[in-house]
Amino acid sequence: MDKNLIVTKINKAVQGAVLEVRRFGRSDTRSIWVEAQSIQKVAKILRTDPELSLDWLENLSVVELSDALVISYFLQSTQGTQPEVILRASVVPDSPTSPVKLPTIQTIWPMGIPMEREAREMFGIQFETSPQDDDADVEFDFESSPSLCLPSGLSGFPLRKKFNK
Amino acid sequence: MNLTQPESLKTDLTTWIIGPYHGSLPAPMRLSLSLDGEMISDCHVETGFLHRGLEKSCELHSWKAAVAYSDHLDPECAIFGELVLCLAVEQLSELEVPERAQSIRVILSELARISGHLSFMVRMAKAVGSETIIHYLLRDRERILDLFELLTGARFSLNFLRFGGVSADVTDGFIERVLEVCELIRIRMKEYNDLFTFNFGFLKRTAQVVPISKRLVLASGMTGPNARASGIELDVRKKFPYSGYSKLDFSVPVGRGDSGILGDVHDRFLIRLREITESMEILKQLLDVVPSGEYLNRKFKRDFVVPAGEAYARVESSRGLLGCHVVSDGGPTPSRVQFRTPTVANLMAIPQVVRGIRIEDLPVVLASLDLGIAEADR
Amino acid sequence: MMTSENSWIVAWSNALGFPEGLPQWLYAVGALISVFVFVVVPSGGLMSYLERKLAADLQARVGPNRTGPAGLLQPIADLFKLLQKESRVDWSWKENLWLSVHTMALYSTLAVLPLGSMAVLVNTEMSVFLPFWSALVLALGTMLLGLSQNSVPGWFGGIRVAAQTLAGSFPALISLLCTGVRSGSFRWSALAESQGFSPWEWTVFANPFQMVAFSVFVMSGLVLLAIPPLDGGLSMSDIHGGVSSHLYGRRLSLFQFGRFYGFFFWSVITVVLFLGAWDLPAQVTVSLKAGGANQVLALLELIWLLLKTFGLMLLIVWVAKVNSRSRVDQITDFTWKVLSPFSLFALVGASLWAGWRAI
Amino acid sequence: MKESVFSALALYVQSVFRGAWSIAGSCKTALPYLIRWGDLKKEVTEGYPDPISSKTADDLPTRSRGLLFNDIDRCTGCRDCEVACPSRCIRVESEPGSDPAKIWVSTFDIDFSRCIFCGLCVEACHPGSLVHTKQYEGAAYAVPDLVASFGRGQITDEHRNKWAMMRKLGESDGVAP
Repeated sequence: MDKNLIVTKINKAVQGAVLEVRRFGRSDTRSIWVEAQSIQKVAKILRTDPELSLDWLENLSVVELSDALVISYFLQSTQGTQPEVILRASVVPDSPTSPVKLPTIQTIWPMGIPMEREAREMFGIQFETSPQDDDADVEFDFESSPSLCLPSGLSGFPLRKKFNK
Repeated sequence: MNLTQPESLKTDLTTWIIGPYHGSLPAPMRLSLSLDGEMISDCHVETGFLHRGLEKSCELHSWKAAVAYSDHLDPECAIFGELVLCLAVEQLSELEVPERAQSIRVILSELARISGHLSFMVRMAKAVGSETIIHYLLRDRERILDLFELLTGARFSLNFLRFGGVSADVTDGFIERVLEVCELIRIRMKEYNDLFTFNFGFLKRTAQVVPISKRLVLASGMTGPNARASGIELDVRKKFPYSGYSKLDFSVPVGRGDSGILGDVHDRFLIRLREITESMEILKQLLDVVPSGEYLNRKFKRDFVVPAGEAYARVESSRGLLGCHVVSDGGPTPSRVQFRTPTVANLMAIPQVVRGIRIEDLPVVLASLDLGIAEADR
Repeated sequence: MMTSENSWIVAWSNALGFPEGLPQWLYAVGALISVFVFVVVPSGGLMSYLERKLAADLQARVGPNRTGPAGLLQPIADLFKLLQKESRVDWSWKENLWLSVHTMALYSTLAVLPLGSMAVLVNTEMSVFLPFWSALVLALGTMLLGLSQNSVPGWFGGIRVAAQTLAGSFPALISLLCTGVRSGSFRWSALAESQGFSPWEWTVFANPFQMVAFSVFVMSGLVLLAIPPLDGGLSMSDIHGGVSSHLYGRRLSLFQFGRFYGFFFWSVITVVLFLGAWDLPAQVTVSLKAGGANQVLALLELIWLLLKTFGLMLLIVWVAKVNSRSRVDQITDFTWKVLSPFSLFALVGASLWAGWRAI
Repeated sequence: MKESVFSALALYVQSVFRGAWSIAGSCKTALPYLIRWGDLKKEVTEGYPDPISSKTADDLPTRSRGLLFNDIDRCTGCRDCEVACPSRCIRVESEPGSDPAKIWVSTFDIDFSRCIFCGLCVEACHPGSLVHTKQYEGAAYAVPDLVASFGRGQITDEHRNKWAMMRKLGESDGVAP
């Protein structure tokens, strides 16, 4: 029953957002491929919907596969209503070393802030906050951009394949 | 103009930047505190001093070198980095780990957990200022490091696991020595209790100091003993059992707030003390009957190639949930190795936790969060 | 102030061939220097060695064993190591000024140090309160030394030491009075005579209130002078030793020796007040005095006094090494809410006991 | 009901004495160490480099990974170790020696300032010439001294013509060099 519960819920809210649902690697957790620019809307549904309530972002990992950047959000629900789900999106940068834009999920899952900062430094993914973000009931004012990890003078994004100092 | 009263008492906030290397910091990071007298009103955490480009170097070297690199993720208990990488690769290449290797891995991770918690207690003792217990703790941790050297040849960065098992079998005297060390630590626990938990001075410095609420733990993504001290039942060994943990019966200690407030420094300390006893229980159960058989899956030969695909594995390290996302394109080198480390969440929560406490409590709070900066900066 | 016929300094200066009848102040200066050089400095070296060995024994390790047999020359090695460190270029005169004020205040108590029945320089009714005054000026010197370093650790260290001293002074004074209640006067000699050689005659075990007064006096002394178990003001973990964080080389050794001297003279006073000062068994003093061997008597009394002082100091060091430090606000709370009431209780009890005993 | 004064007083006095008792308790636990009572309480520091130090090189466990040693005669210059090393601290240069079948390993440097003692090179070494010794005293005064070289040295011209002359000799009387 819950196999397509998530998909129907997302499609009802954001038309055509879900591209496909596939097994993640060889494990039995499901990964939902979503259209890159609608990540924030989908995330809001996954978080706020009482049946889903996937409110715990375990990990945000970015992988560069043959010129496309795949960002995957490993989600769990603390209430245990849903098994683990992985929300994935892929973005193609126009050149192997140029930055990429993605909507941020800071207000939805605050624990994603340092992971987003890591992705921005290492992969050059600019997470920009959309205007209607400020009304979110953020309980803790976590610093939106804690300090960088890399020396200031370094240009380019180290974890890209084509990165050469 | 009244001579005795100054015109205007200048009482704005003073800023004090505690540099990367300072007595009160357990690890190299920079805190710029704005102080209102003795109270800290705001804190900005700056890290990145231990960034070594671990994940990039994993991509540049072979799969076996990636295991050697994952040792240096958390130098104190290196086995967890290796274990999470090996579990991910085994899930990716569907390599079945023999029974004996699984129990050797669990023995090593429980020993690493005890040694991790002992060094946590050393940092707590240093922050609180009681010198004698530091030497007792380090002497007992030395026994465990001797065990690591006996089995794997190295004390900290073991490089002992391989995809599909462990790289060498258990030497003859190892099992007895581990039981001996467990017995020794059980005797020493009485000393730790006398000098720590029942000591009024230690209680005064840690009881009801800086409680972390359950909501902050959930919001910042804290895991491991810090989260369990605030009452959140999350232990990867129970929720997502791996490498034979489902067969072991052990209980996960959760904070009971027995010093007044739930989730304060004393709770975070007691949790680790109880986890040491739990780990010893696990070790005893495992050491009674170490399953015989292969210690390494024979498929892992010299020219083992990791098939294309990706996998995610998670492990309960001594600091929290340690995850590893491995992507391979079938080539000789990994295409991406990404670690989800527990200290990142602790670092993010520091400004919330530290707001409004005295600077004398700062070392105690930072030590109680058990920050492993090496795994946060990678 | 100093009766010349039985004072030891006159005897010594005559023995050393100085002309007779020198002016009084010259004898006083001679006494001060000789006490400092022959008593305080060697006991400082010995105490620092004993403390390090005791800490090593407590902590299952070996302790200094490289310098001399069993590391006995370690204090000298430390002194030379610190002395040969070149001082900072941009020393500020303010810092030097307050360091000298701090040292002068401290060593002014040398005049009052009770080291034996004949070795007491100032033996007036007020002699017990004089070291008390210098402890307050010492705190002023330390605070201004910290403030003059215009560094955050120095600033906080200075303020904390001042707060701590203010808190520690009240119970120390009150428990000081309890001894006077028992021995009838505040002269060192009277205090010594009122106690005997065997522990039952010491003021500590005279009655339970004196025992409370003793423990309050010791603890408030530790608070007053910021000595290890209660040194919140100079805590190493968060402000790097507070005032001493920006001192090194000669200044650090001067500061540390000042710290030790404070600890030393407070323990000497505690021993004289509570633990049966330099009282040897009665027949020994009588026979020696009769035989005219004043020097031997003075020496024996001094050794017995120093033995008890080192015992007390090692006890305090033992507690300091094993237990954890507490914050400054906890120390001041402890002083106001526990030490002060207990000292008042001890004073009332002791005076009632003395009054009931008198009728 | 306001808590009566006496119970508050009793609580206060009781907490003071409990505190004192716990401090004394902690001091009591450290006492046996002072008098070295029983072998659990002996000091554990081992003298170093005193001759009586207990941990000399040979009583380390058999598998302990100390400084590396390469037996150059058995080394075939196959450079497997150089490939396997994660921190790229092994440098091998080899060329055919006097007997073309046997390789002359001219330089074999291990840079111990970068080596992480992971043991992958020893595993990758087929002939087993590269082994971990039990030596752990690898300190040096300058970083370049940290490079341990086991090579046989560059082949010089007089080596070459000596071998060529020997080879000619060998063919003339049918005896292999």
